[in-house]
Amino acid sequence: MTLPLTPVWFVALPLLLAFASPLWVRYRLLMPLLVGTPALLLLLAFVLLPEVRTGPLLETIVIAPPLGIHLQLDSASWILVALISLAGLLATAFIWLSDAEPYLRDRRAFVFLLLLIAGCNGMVLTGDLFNLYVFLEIAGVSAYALSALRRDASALEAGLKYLIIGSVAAVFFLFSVVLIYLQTGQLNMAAVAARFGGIPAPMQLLIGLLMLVGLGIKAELFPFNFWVPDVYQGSHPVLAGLFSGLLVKAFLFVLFHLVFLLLADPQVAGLWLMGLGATTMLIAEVVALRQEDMRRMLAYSSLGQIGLITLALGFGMQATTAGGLFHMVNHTLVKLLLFLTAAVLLRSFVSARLADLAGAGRARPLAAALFVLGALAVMGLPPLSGFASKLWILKGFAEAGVFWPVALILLAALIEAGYYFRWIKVLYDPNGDLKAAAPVERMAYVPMGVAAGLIILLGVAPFLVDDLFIEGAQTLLDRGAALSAVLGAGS
Amino acid sequence: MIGLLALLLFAWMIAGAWVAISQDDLLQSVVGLSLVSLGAVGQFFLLQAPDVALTEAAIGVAAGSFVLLMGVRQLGRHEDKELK
Amino acid sequence: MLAFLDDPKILHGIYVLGTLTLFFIGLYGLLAKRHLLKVLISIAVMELSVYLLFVGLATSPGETAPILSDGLTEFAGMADPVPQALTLTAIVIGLAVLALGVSLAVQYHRLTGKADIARMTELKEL
Amino acid sequence: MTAVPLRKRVRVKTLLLVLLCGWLFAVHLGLLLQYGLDGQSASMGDALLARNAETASANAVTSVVVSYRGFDTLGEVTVLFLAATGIGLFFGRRDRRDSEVPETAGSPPNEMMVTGVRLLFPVLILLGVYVVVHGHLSPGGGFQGGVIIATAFFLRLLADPDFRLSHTRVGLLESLSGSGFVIMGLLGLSLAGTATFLGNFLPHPVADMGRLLSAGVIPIIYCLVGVKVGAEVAAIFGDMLERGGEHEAAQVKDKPEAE
Repeated sequence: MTLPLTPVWFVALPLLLAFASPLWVRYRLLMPLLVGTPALLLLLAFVLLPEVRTGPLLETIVIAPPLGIHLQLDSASWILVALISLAGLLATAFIWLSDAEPYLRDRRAFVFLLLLIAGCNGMVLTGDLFNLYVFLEIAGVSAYALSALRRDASALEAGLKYLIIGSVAAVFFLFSVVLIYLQTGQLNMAAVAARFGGIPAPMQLLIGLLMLVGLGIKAELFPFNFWVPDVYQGSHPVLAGLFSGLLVKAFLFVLFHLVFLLLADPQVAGLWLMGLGATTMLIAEVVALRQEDMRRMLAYSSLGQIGLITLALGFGMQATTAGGLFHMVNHTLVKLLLFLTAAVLLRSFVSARLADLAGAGRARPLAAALFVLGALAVMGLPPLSGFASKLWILKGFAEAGVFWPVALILLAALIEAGYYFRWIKVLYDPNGDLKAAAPVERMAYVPMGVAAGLIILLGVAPFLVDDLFIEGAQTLLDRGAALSAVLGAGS
Repeated sequence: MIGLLALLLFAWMIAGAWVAISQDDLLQSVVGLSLVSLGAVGQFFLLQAPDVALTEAAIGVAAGSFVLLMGVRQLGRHEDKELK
Repeated sequence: MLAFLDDPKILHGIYVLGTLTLFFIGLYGLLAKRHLLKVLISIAVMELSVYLLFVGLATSPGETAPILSDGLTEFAGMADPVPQALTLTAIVIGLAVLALGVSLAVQYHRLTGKADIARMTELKEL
Repeated sequence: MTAVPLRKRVRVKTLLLVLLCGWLFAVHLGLLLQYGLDGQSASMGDALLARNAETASANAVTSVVVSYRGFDTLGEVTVLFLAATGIGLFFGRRDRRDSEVPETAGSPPNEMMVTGVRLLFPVLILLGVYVVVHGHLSPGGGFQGGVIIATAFFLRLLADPDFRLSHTRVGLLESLSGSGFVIMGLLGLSLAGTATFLGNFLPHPVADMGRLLSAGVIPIIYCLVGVKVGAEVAAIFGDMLERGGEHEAAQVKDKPEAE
């Protein structure tokens, strides 16, 4: 009897610990386990890394792939799994160390947070369409419950809006899965991909559109993202950081994974997605200019970055895809850092409005400094990580001879600089004299410091990780290899 | 025979769905939804899916209606009153 | 009586027509109605129609239920079990989300006295 | 909605929505009628059906739900667990003492009903257990049986003033059965014979097909699912009912953070 280390642990461990949560309450293990689980998963990811780099790790569940469900840990999904575990670790560590609000530290929050991580891991790993739907609902339901966790009117409103829009998205996604099964008789993604070309073209278009509506709502792309700022503003900033840093990244990855896998020629779909990404980016950045609430401003900025990632991934060349994946990681770290700063400021000064934060930089110098660092990283100034990944994306576009995205990305960065400097100016306003209303635990700065350290490290030495991202991009784009890995060489 | 029954059940379900959507009295619209679910139970039996039919009967009709009735009890029966 | 309706193509046509009608009644309700419970009910109708479309189109007339019972000895000529299993899963998930939605709506109504999504304006552009 | 301009605006909006939905309906209908009517020739479902005898479960849907796609079922149970946890939070009283009298209707239920429900209770429980245990032989299984059991408890709760539902115990059952499901899966992963998550590691000879004790772990897992679904649905019903009768919107407003 052995317990092999396989990808299924990324889902099974959080599930087991969440189900057994009454036990942890009794033995006072809730907080250590909340932080320990993502830490363990991160460790597991690094243990599996050497194996993953030699070839994709396929795990069969009950019956071999074309018939059953399988989990697939390859270089691309490894990046996402490690990122999800890391983001989960930082956020939960902040909840523990900062002595956060009681509603974030009880059994319910423990269950929701762990299952959010489990759901995101499952979505990224699974190789089966209906299984994807199930994990999408797990991640979704935990997110709805999390955003309403505070139980006051604004949190409940955020939760309700999220729930309604999320269930609509799930219905559309389920509809597309149903149509795929009726047309191909398969649910395994690789098996579907092998037959997808045989579906009549108008039907392909219908399936694609339904899937785009479903996943586009979840991944916060342009026409479907009107609800995002409300949810981010109504939730606790740490949770907003998790949504922006982990949930959306998982959905974006799933969307592009499906596009690259199902479509033999993703050119047209890619062009559409690039258009959506560019629109998302520009509109969000412009709207972010006039936001007066820090959480709302960060939400729009997050949408802008998501648009940028979509733009880069949609192009479908190796360089931009690798850059997009790299930017996903950077953006998660940066947004987590910024939202954690917002949590500290909100706690200290009760409000997160621009007008109420004048001079906050002197009352909370460390938090303000970290905010500045994060803001500079979002704008993409050297030597921070945002610079490295944006440069990578821009170089990718330039080498391919396509210049309109380059211009748009630079324009967006300019607008970003505009609104972030507005906030920085207010934070260091010499006329403001703010007194902190509540103390902040020193230890709360540890996870923020770790995120800041990683941002600087990745900015100074991107060569440490660039192999990983290039391999990830290759795996994501190489449809033939993905198909033959699952279905065998014959197909 | 199956075709005819399916058609009749669909007529029943569409009528139920219309009641569920258009009635101002929320109690009646919950009843409408349970009519739709009941119709679906019949459809699933026709379609040789007894497992699904049982599930839909237990979960869709019984549990679903109960959950919504509890909602109606708290939110009040009349849709218009809330929307003023 | 009316035997032509049992032809596989026509039967499937009936299912397509019926379920799509239900789906778009649900979609209309979702877009047109503003009461929270009405919205949740509309989503439930849409979900139900998708399940019915799935099972309806995956089953051909003449197949038997995928269960070995008296008289049957092997798994042949039976309806496809996968759509049924998936529908079962999806129904339970649908109930879970519906119940969570109703409880959120009730709590929201208790705190604010509102039940209209068009008037949910605690969070807005400042 | 008596003012004329408002009514007119509503009309136009409705008309536009109807047109939009009708157009989408026509598009979908056309596409599906043109391409969607023939069932696919060879689906994974047929392949699974052909291999179904391996699981020694007489009900092919059960073997798909519990074994072949058991991972989906685990996820589904998780969603229900999440919803039950969330409802416990938003109706907010599962952490208080167990011995509280459930607040139901104002007048006490009459004697006939109490007796009737007391008689009905064991019958319903028995029916639920039967449906759960025979999940691999006949239609039904963990979900359906679990809901029947939950309904039995719920009726008792509604009608019988002496009846209590211990939330701690329900919570314990919930977490025990949930962990049990995952542990069964991990056992399947760790034993050499199956070596896959949720693998059927108990002997399941095909000759036993149709007997109550057959199909290896399938009935065990379905029983765990039954207990879990029963506990969760009972918890949802209980939570929704207990504060249902009180009109205390004002009271809640006064204490925003109850924790």
